[in-house]
Amino acid sequence: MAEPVALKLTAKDFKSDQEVRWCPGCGDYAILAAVQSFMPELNIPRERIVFVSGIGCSSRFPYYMNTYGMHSIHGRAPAIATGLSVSRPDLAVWVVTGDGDALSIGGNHLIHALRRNVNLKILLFNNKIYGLTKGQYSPTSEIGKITKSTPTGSADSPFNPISLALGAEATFVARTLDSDRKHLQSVLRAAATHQGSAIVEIYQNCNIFNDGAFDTVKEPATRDDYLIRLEHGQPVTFGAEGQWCVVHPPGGFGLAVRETATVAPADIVVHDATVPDPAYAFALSRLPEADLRHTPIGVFRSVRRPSYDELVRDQVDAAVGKRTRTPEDELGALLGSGDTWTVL
Amino acid sequence: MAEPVALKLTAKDFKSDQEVRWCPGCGDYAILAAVQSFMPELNIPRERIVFVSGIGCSSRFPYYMNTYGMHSIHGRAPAIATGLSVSRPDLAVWVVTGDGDALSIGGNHLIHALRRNVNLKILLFNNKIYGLTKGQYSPTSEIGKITKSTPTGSADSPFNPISLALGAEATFVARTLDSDRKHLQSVLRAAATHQGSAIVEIYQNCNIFNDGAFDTVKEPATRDDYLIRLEHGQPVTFGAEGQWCVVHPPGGFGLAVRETATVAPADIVVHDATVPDPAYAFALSRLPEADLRHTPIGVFRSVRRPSYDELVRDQVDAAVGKRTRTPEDELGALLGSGDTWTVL
Amino acid sequence: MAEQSEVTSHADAARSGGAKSVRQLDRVVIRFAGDSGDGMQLTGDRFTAETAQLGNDISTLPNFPAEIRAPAGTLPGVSSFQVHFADYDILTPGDAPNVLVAMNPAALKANVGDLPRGADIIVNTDEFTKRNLAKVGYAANPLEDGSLDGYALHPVALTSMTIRALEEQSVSKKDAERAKNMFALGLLSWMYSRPHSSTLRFLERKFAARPELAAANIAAFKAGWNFGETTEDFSVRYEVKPARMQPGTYRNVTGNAALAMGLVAAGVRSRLPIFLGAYPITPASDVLHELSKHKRFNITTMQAEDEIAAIGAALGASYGGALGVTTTSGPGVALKSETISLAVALELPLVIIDVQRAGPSTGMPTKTEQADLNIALFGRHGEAPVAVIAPRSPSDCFHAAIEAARIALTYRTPVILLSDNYVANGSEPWLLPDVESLPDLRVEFATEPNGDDGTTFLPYLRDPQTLARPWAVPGTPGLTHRIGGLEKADKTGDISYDPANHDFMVRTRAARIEAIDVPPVEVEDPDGDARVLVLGWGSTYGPIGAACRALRQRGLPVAQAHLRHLAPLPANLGDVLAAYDRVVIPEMNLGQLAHVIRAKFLVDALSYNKVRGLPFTAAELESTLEDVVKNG
Amino acid sequence: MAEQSEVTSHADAARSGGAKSVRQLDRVVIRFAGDSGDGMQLTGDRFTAETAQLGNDISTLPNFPAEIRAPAGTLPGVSSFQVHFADYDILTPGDAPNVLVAMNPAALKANVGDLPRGADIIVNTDEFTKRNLAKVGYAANPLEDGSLDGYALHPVALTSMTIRALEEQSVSKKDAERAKNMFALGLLSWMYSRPHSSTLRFLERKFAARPELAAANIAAFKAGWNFGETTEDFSVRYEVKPARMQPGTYRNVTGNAALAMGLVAAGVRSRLPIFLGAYPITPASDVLHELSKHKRFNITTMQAEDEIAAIGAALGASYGGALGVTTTSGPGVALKSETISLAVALELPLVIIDVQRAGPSTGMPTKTEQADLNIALFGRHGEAPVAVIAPRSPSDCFHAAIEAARIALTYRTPVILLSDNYVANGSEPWLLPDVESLPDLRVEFATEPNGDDGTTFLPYLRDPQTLARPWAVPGTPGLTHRIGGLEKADKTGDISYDPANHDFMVRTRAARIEAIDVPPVEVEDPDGDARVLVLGWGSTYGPIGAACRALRQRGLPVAQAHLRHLAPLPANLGDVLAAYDRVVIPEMNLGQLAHVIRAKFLVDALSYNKVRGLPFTAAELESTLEDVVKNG
Ligand SMILES: Cc1ncc(C[n+]2csc(CCOP(=O)(O)OP(=O)(O)O)c2C)c(N)n1
Ligand SMILES: Cc1ncc(C[n+]2csc(CCOP(=O)(O)OP(=O)(O)O)c2C)c(N)n1
Ligand code: SF4
Ligand code: SF4
Ligand SMILES: [Mg+2]
Ligand SMILES: [Mg+2]
Repeated sequence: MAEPVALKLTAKDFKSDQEVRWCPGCGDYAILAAVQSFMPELNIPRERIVFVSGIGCSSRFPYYMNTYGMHSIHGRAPAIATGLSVSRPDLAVWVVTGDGDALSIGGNHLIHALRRNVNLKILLFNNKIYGLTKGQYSPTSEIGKITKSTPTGSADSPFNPISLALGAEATFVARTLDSDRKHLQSVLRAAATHQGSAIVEIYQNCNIFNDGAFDTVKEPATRDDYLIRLEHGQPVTFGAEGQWCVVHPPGGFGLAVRETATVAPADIVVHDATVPDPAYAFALSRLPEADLRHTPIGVFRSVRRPSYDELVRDQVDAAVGKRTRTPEDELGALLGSGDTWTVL
Repeated sequence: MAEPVALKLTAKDFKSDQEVRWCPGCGDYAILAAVQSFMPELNIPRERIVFVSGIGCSSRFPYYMNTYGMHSIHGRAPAIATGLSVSRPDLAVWVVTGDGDALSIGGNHLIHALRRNVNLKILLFNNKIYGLTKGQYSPTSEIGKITKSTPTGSADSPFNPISLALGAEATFVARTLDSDRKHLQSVLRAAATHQGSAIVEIYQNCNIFNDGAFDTVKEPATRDDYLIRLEHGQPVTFGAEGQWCVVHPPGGFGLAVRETATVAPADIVVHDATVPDPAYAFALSRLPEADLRHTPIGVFRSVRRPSYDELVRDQVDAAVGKRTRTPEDELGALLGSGDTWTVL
Repeated sequence: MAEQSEVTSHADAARSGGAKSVRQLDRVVIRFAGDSGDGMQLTGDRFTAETAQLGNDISTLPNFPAEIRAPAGTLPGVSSFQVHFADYDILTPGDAPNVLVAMNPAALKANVGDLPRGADIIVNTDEFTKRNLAKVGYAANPLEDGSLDGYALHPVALTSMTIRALEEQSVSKKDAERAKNMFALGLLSWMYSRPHSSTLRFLERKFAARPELAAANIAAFKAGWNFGETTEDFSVRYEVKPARMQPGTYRNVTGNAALAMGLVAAGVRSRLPIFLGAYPITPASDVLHELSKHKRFNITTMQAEDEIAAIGAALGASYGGALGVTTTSGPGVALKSETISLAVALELPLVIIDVQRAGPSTGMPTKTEQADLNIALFGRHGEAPVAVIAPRSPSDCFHAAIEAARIALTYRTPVILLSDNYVANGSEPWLLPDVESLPDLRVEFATEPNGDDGTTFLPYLRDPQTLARPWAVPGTPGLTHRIGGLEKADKTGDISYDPANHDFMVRTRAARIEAIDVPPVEVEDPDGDARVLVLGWGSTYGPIGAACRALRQRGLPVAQAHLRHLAPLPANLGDVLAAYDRVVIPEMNLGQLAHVIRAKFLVDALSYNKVRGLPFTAAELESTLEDVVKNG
Repeated sequence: MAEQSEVTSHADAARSGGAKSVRQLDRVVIRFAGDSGDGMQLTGDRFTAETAQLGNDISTLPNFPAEIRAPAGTLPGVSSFQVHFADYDILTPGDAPNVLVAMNPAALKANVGDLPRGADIIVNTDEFTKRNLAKVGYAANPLEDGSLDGYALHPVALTSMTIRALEEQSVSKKDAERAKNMFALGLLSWMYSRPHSSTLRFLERKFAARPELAAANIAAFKAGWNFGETTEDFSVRYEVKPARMQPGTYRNVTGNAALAMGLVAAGVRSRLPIFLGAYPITPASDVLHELSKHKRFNITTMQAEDEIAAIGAALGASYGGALGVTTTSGPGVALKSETISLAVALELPLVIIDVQRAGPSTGMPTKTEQADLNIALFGRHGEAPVAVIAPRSPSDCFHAAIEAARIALTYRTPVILLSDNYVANGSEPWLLPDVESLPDLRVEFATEPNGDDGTTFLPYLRDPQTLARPWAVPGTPGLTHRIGGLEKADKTGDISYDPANHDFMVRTRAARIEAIDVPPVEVEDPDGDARVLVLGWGSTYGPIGAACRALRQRGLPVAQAHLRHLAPLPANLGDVLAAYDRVVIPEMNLGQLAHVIRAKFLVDALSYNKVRGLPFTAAELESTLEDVVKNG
């Protein structure tokens, strides 16, 4: 979608005139700033970019972007964005959603958008809580979570958004952090250039209702041993000195973490986001433990599959292309098709 | 849930007085017969069994079972059954649904029921078509499917119900065929005894709108080479003479099919439905090809996780148990809690 | 006199005849009934086409069994098709058939009750076996136990005669037996002197891929025709002269087909792409099926994962500058309610088509009803007014669809179109409109800032006439803006919690709908001496009209007014109602329009309600209205 | 005279005073306003509790900012709490405050407009910095530019005085600063002679875990109190004598809390488990939060994945023999529509609670409105009637919840309870009911076959009185049966497409609702000489009542009737309406009840509508009604 001429846009060009209204300290501010300063890279005129969101703190996002935008209703953004994207291939359509918006009420639209591979860039702000409604647990909250609606602890095990997306045939799946602008933008870059659905889970801190949910992967003390940074083509190692690595235990199932020293270099998994079989990315998605130990971030999967948009447009364009008559004549022909008779 | 005394029920006891109304030759007949003749095994009184369905040809199922039953609305059976199951732990609650009912309109309720691990036995009749509405494609129809609503071919790639269920944290996932009563009942047996959500995908032939969709895994000529019968604890081999097998290619990702002769016996995957990491079952779910070649049937995954029902009931029962006063006195105490004052 | 009251004269004509003679009739009602597998819909369609060729006026009514196929030969499996044709213009498929073609005992049992004494019954005797009779609970064979005395019974061995006729043909016995409906069609075509060339052409087209089947079906048709010619049992042949109809080219059309073509026309005349987001549901699915064939008009159809996604996608497409449309039936309308409310807040064009069926809940999916007027008018949270219109007949669906698009595009509002199963699947001859004469629906997208300062864009600055806001589609430079479901400040569209602004916006959204320019309602009162007005809406137009005519022919004056626009109501409606002593409102619900009329005009309107899943009969309305006209 | 018209006398009292003196007042309205972070809701709650202790009648109104926290010190960030207390019984939180406590410039700017001249304004001068003034667009400092002349301005350095007062305490500066709301509370408690023991106890409880904070807040409270005592600026102290109230034990209660307790009571009195299926939504979430704390009453609460699942789960639980309840607000009601229609078809008990907020679409989630009456009455496809009721005040929510349960259980029907943000978050003293006096809601499940043959079970055989069908819960031997959303045959409940049966069932479902036995509506017309009747429903009871009283006090007769039951309507309503020359219907919508009344009774009712997201003021209603009473 890159334009020939350089538009020379800056982050400022993407700030709307609306006063930004999140709680002081909210992770959403960092994400907004990261997106605004990333957008110029795409060299797409602002009017060709649309942000569609649902409802939630995160979903206020479009109001703060100086692009076209729709703050729709709870959970329905992927459906609305699908209609827009399919009928307007010239636009870059982004969806901003929260863990409740995307995975609770909006779960069905999300998995169907992914299955169809609609050309949407979906940013899922996961703060593992309902922020806007003031702190009920969400489908990504850990089991036993004590919240206003679960004073004795929640009874449902959470979704793993990456696993769910892969189970729904997603072609591009990634995870990043609100606090790591460089990484966040690298992931946005990969997502923006993907043809089809790209879903990016962004760990986002809600400092009012779920503060510190991601501390273990953010605190200097722990992050190196907890975070696994996936780099395409690189062996999957982590830890301050790369002392940990991910292997494919022979005969065993899935993937596992080992001490690098104890493993033959050849046995260390080399990350490849492009493997056709999603089983690999799925296995990666199962590495994290409850305390976020062994959380991979980066692009899990990125494969090419015709987008729903392309396939649908091709059918329509082909049919329109074959038309030889004016629309009115074609309509006349349609009305007069089948058995007709004439009264004089 | 098994009762001490043997009830000596027969298949006939489970036939309702309603005339069965499906198209002659519909796979639903075979499934109904299999379920009716399986039920007595459970030795559960009929009144303690409830079938809840949505809308679709398949969803007429409850009317034909002489148990309690609700033919609800399109896609909502898992939600309705959840409320019933959670509040009535003494009941055996079964859900009957179709590929459209469960995966199109009902997708969100299904994945949330699986995530929560609600104690439901879900039978998904997958005929890869909308039968009741006379033949539109469904979320399991192959891409390019020509139907009434897609005269030039559908543009969306299908869900793999097994992969989707695993991505949604399902604890019990299986697949079987309408035409193989023995296998169908063996899977029902395993599902019935599972604590928590058990989802069973049943390949079902719609001989009116999608006839022969599963012929390759049913025809004597092909089935042996196409079907992979999973048996817990057994090496995964198939073919008339077991000439094919499933291996875990070293270094490679996921699972693959090889000629048994070319593989060291030790390298043949031994099926274990109880591995905690769903990555294995997920890898199995990716084996089939577009023509159903290499389709595993049987129990993919069966692991124990506390059911939503148990956890919720425990919280309620514990609270009720701690109560020392009569309900009325307890209510009086509640009303009078907090700051009160008295006017004389 | 009432339409069905000619029946006897017709049958008498039959019996009275000696050698083959030809009788003139002004109208006939034939019902083809058989098993779901017997191809009765096709047979009816073909007979209708031949009759159309001949220039009679026509009205048809298919009657599908429940969605699920019942076992062969059972009552729930019976499928029928009724066709009414006449040498004058008619308004309904007829109350009672003059002729019943019954392909099996179930078909006879399910339909004989609707026949007036003296009607012709043609039965396929081959199917009257012990087993089949038992299946439907016939203790004795009705063809022999005299229970059909008083009808003109014609026993015909349809199956065996067809098989015999096709012995020479190179088709399987099964295929030969399948052709029996063509034998029946041939016989009826002969009886009523229908031209058969179009049917023969049709069969060649249909079986182009398998010529042997074409040949077999044609042979069966001819065998049936010749049987009529030769057999003694059919002594009379009937003719129904062409109706005096406006000159022009006609076709027979069902409501769903006309609706689809109306949407195509709306796209052509607005020069906009059409985006249909739909989730299949009886009886609306055919509109999706039909439109999906017309991509060449730049029409995109999407089968969404559910009704909410379907309307969401349509709304997204409208936001992008297409005409978003969604088609559904009752349960789907309920699910779309929240998104319709969003569309009201966003003020974007959107057409919501509800092909009504019998409710509540799943109800009777293949039966008709008018009980979704309430949800269309009032079924949203908050004050969320939309425009509502309804077609009155199958062909009228074409114009109703164009009108819905006109309102949606001109006023930037959701419009709900209330069709129903009766008009959707019924058919009638349609005088093809001249395409150029169709309304011009072109709209102007916003392209420039509209603020006083010449640089800012105000997405909620309204057109003083229409109160419509600018339609600024993504991709337009300089107009980037944000919209959403939270309350918006007047003009700027920014989020606003200002109390006065909210009150203003709520009233403005209501005023927008009231401001829609709709034509005055017309009153049919030929002699202008009526004191009773019958007010209707939607698919009841036919039976109400037929009843009114019948009353007038009997010298009982009655006026008829029929509403196309239910929101807003025509400006002259109040005066129209005031001009009569009594207002009667027949509805296939419990009085939903009556409720609105009473509230708005404080008129003590009389409701006549039947909620049977079937259209009104002209006869029942005639007698009800007669009562009112005579006794006030 | 109107409630707010004493304001001046009150302020005069203040100024006229010399040395500290005590003045008696009959009523006071205080508004605490500050930043979302300033703890104004807590401050207001405490002041209310102290006031309750003292035995005044009370009515409170919190005013939350939009759901999302705005940056500190901005106008959208302002949160306020208004408390009205008097020595007689009052009906509203008061139109205009006599006293405004403004913790920062934003709070002053956002609220000063509501103050009558002469009102007291207590401002926290420490917050009136250049930056903070600029934030809200104050060019000059309003405390200095004379723009507040005509008010009784009390500049107090709340923050710094609090910090100074806590120097001795072992708390951080931040925590000390945080305690400034307690300083303000102390000051106001002194001014209005409130008993403070309960507050001190409360603080100890609240900060039990951190005693140093308890000590600090208590010290701040006392500092404020002493400041009032010592400073010259506050020369007068006020007293408001206890109100003459019915003897008994009282507590202050909000509508949402009362609603939750009403549901608990329904469970206790029906001996049934309660199953609440809910999806969080403002302003209904608190009912879920509250009920989830009361599992000991055999209450199960489930936070579902969406509103459809929430009502689905509740319906499933009802099918299993629990009382299924679902709580939501407008957008959620829209989503539940299809399932409510199923519940109508299944004829099972179900309570749907809609805490209304301003719409359409997302609207203004924290603001009040009455615009969901339409969707409650008419928002389903097909003919799907349900019962609808509405509470009139915070404490009335308790009884309304029990009444909803009574109807649902007795008649096996969905019941929609229409609360709104105003009653849900407002509070008033509540005379605690005697538990034993609450209605007995026990029901009988079906346990035996009910067919004539003594062996078959007919799930749709009705009770002749209530028309309710048997509630046969799974687990009951001998009664296995199937139900569903397709049309059911009378008695057997089997799937039926029979036209006559459908008509019968549609009318029967309507008759069931009409048959519900609801108490007659009462008319308040003390002198029986009124010619004008004011008819209301729901949360407008307070302002309407206050306006009517004020008019009567001025010798202008007016009658008031307030509806709890909106479907079915009370049997005597027609006669009541007929007894007056003029009927006025004030609603916080565009006339939804008026529409129903006009349609049903053909009464030319006058609508008074304001849709501002705020409750009516007694004053506006008083002047509107005065007009009608005088000029008819
Ligand atoms: C139909 C509907 N149901 C419920 C709500 C209330 N609601 C608004 S946002 C939200 C969830 C917010 O959580 P999330 O999506 O995680 O966003 P966050 O605020 O955490 O960024 C809910 C339940 C609504 N606005 N509409
Ligand atoms: C809310 C709603 N939307 C749509 C329908 C129409 N409908 C009934 S069943 C069905 C799909 C049936 O497909 P499936 O679930 O695969 O069941 P099958 O008939 O194939 O067994 C649809 C779209 C409906 N009844 N209700
Ligand atoms: S509530 Fe949480 S998520 Fe919402 S704005 Fe505040 S900090 Fe951010
Ligand atoms: S349509 Fe298909 S699925 Fe439905 S009953 Fe007939 S054969 Fe079975
Ligand atoms: Mg969240
Ligand atoms: Mg199916």
